[in-house]
Amino acid sequence: MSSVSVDAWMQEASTVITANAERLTELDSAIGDGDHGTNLTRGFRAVIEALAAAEDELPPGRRLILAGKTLVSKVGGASGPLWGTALRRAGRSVGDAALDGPALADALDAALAGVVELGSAEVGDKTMVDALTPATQALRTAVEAGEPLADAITAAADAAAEGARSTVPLQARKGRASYLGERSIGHEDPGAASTVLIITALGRALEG
Amino acid sequence: MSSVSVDAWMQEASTVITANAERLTELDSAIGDGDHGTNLTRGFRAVIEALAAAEDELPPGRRLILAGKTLVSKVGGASGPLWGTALRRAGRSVGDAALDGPALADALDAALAGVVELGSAEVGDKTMVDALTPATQALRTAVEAGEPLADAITAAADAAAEGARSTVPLQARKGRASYLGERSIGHEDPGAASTVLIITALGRALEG
Amino acid sequence: MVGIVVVSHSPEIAAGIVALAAQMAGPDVPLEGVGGTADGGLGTDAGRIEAALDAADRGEGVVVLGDLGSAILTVRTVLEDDEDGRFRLVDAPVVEGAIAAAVSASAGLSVDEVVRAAEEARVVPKL
Amino acid sequence: MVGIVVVSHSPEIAAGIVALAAQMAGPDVPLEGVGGTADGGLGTDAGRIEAALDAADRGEGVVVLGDLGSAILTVRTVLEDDEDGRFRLVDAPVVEGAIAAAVSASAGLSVDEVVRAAEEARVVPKL
Ligand SMILES: Nc1ncnc2c1ncn2[C@@H]1O[C@H](COP(=O)(O)OP(=O)(O)O)[C@@H](O)[C@H]1O
Ligand SMILES: Nc1ncnc2c1ncn2[C@@H]1O[C@H](COP(=O)(O)OP(=O)(O)O)[C@@H](O)[C@H]1O
Ligand SMILES: [Mg+2]
Ligand SMILES: [Mg+2]
Ligand SMILES: [Mg+2]
Ligand SMILES: [Mg+2]
Repeated sequence: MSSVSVDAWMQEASTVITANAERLTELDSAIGDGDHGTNLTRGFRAVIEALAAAEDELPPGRRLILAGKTLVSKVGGASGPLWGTALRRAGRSVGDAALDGPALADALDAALAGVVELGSAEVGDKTMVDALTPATQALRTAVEAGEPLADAITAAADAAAEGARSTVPLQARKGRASYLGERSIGHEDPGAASTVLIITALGRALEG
Repeated sequence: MSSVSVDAWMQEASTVITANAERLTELDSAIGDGDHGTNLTRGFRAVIEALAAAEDELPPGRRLILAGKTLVSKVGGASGPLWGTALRRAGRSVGDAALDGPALADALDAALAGVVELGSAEVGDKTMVDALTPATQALRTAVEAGEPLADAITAAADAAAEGARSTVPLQARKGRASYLGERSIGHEDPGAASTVLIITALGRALEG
Repeated sequence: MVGIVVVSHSPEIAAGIVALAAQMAGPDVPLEGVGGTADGGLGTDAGRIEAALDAADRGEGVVVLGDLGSAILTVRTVLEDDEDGRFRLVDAPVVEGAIAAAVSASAGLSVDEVVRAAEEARVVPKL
Repeated sequence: MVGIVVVSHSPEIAAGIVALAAQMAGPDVPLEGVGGTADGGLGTDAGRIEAALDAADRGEGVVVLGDLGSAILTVRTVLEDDEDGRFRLVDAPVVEGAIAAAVSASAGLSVDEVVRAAEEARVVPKL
């Protein structure tokens, strides 16, 4: 049965975020402070370094927790504590087990719960929660229907993309963009856009 | 009939405040930021300079307005706008007339009204209003009873001193000291203490 | 566009608020910060406040915020001679109110709406 | 004595608040300000926040204030592992709340009372 490699996931996430940094920053310039691409690029690069320096035997759950802590300490914007918490909670959920379909479904649930607990955003508030929520649901549905993990991840990534698009007409009610009031309408939320990339990266981190 | 010379009043106020600066600052250190003595010393020195530079023909009211403006621009604490407003309002009340008993009674009324309008303090809030209010009342009563201006001013100064003493057991409800809550109890209000000095200085500024 | 003036006892607080509010509101909002006494201590300076009010005034009104009561007193005194209501002193939290005001001003809102946004900052939760 | 930590996106705001609050509260209150990202930009720095929390902790509790939502998020994340409730994050206006908290702490009030003083700063009028 196939599973996700934490290091490969983080590596793929770093690559795709770096490649899309400019677009993320542009989205954040429209309704925020224009640092989202830089924030996550810096953060995931530091994650890669931290994982490379970690012991090879460190189990998947601990690798995710290390990644989360690194994001918290290296990202000076909201996405640092949010993704940091998401990965730490995912790591605690995974423990020493392999990140196979059911484990990944549980891990994403835990990640989402952590993000919501920390930031109190609901679906429709125009945040990363609008992408992470449908992604999590789609992955669980596909896994429980017995679909191959690769297909489940594709379904999750599609759902995330759909969720990110759905933020365009919304007015932001959480985060910096909420200060803009109605002026936040008409723009895609940068945190939702990066969530699509991070979920998509899962699909390129499959092994076995 | 005797009257108060604006220049002499300001000169006497400056002298007595400079002589008492340390005590005022100590009072302000107990329940404020310890700058009241310095604030008023600097302010009244600048007033003296401004009046010395003014044309000799400038009438009393205009001299008071100039003094008030100078306090506003030179004092970076609450007493600057408060005494600045007091003197400006007094000056508007006096106009081109001499500062005889009735004019001084009207001028102090106007000054007090200006202070209250600006700072919204009532008697009992532990501010300069606790000294200026009884002083104003005592002066008017004495003037209306036909007492000599020198005696009326002595009555006003005594009433101010009594008012200042009455602030000791109070809890501050306006100004910086109000942040201290109950810790402001047991100290004399510095602005009430300096008000005593400024009213007392009137008595050494009599002419005619 | 409505202008914003921030008056603090501290030069650092005034400068920091202007930097943060400008980042949120963009470069178009006239945004002036004045902090400290003329000699650099903690307090206010009526002369620089007056200059800041003029600098922020583009003819559509200026919203003024202060940090402590004595900053409010100084601003009120400076504004005593302004009777046409161009300058609007609001009693709002200075950091949160200034950001809300600057963002509202940048959206082209009227001075009444900018005043309201600053005042509402008192009750807006941070999360 | 209860300690106070101020977390701002701006190093200047954090430093200015500490200076102003120290002037009001006197030298005895443990008062730490942290502002800006590790490279000096506008944002937060979890590492320095953690150090500030430790520095302000005298064993009687620490009250923490942040300027914007993302400062609150970072503090909450840093505090995730602190389960004994020594550190109390309050949702209060950052300048006004920090001053009220510092003054209350200097009066020897308990951490609950200092939290309350900071929260009440939302509704205290400035005049
Ligand atoms: N309270 C919150 N809950 C969930 N997501 C949030 C919250 N606040 C902000 N975000 C997400 O964070 C993104 C912004 O991240 P980033 O630009 O890195 O941080 P900052 O806004 O501090 O500069 C937003 O687009 C949004 O998706
Ligand atoms: N709102 C107010 N109304 C009347 N008097 C006030 C008010 N606020 C402060 N004061 C007076 O000002 C005095 C403090 O003056 P000062 O020390 O020069 O200013 P600051 O408090 O700004 O340092 C107080 O002792 C009080 O008498
Ligand atoms: Mg951003
Ligand atoms: Mg940012
Ligand atoms: Mg003082
Ligand atoms: Mg002062």
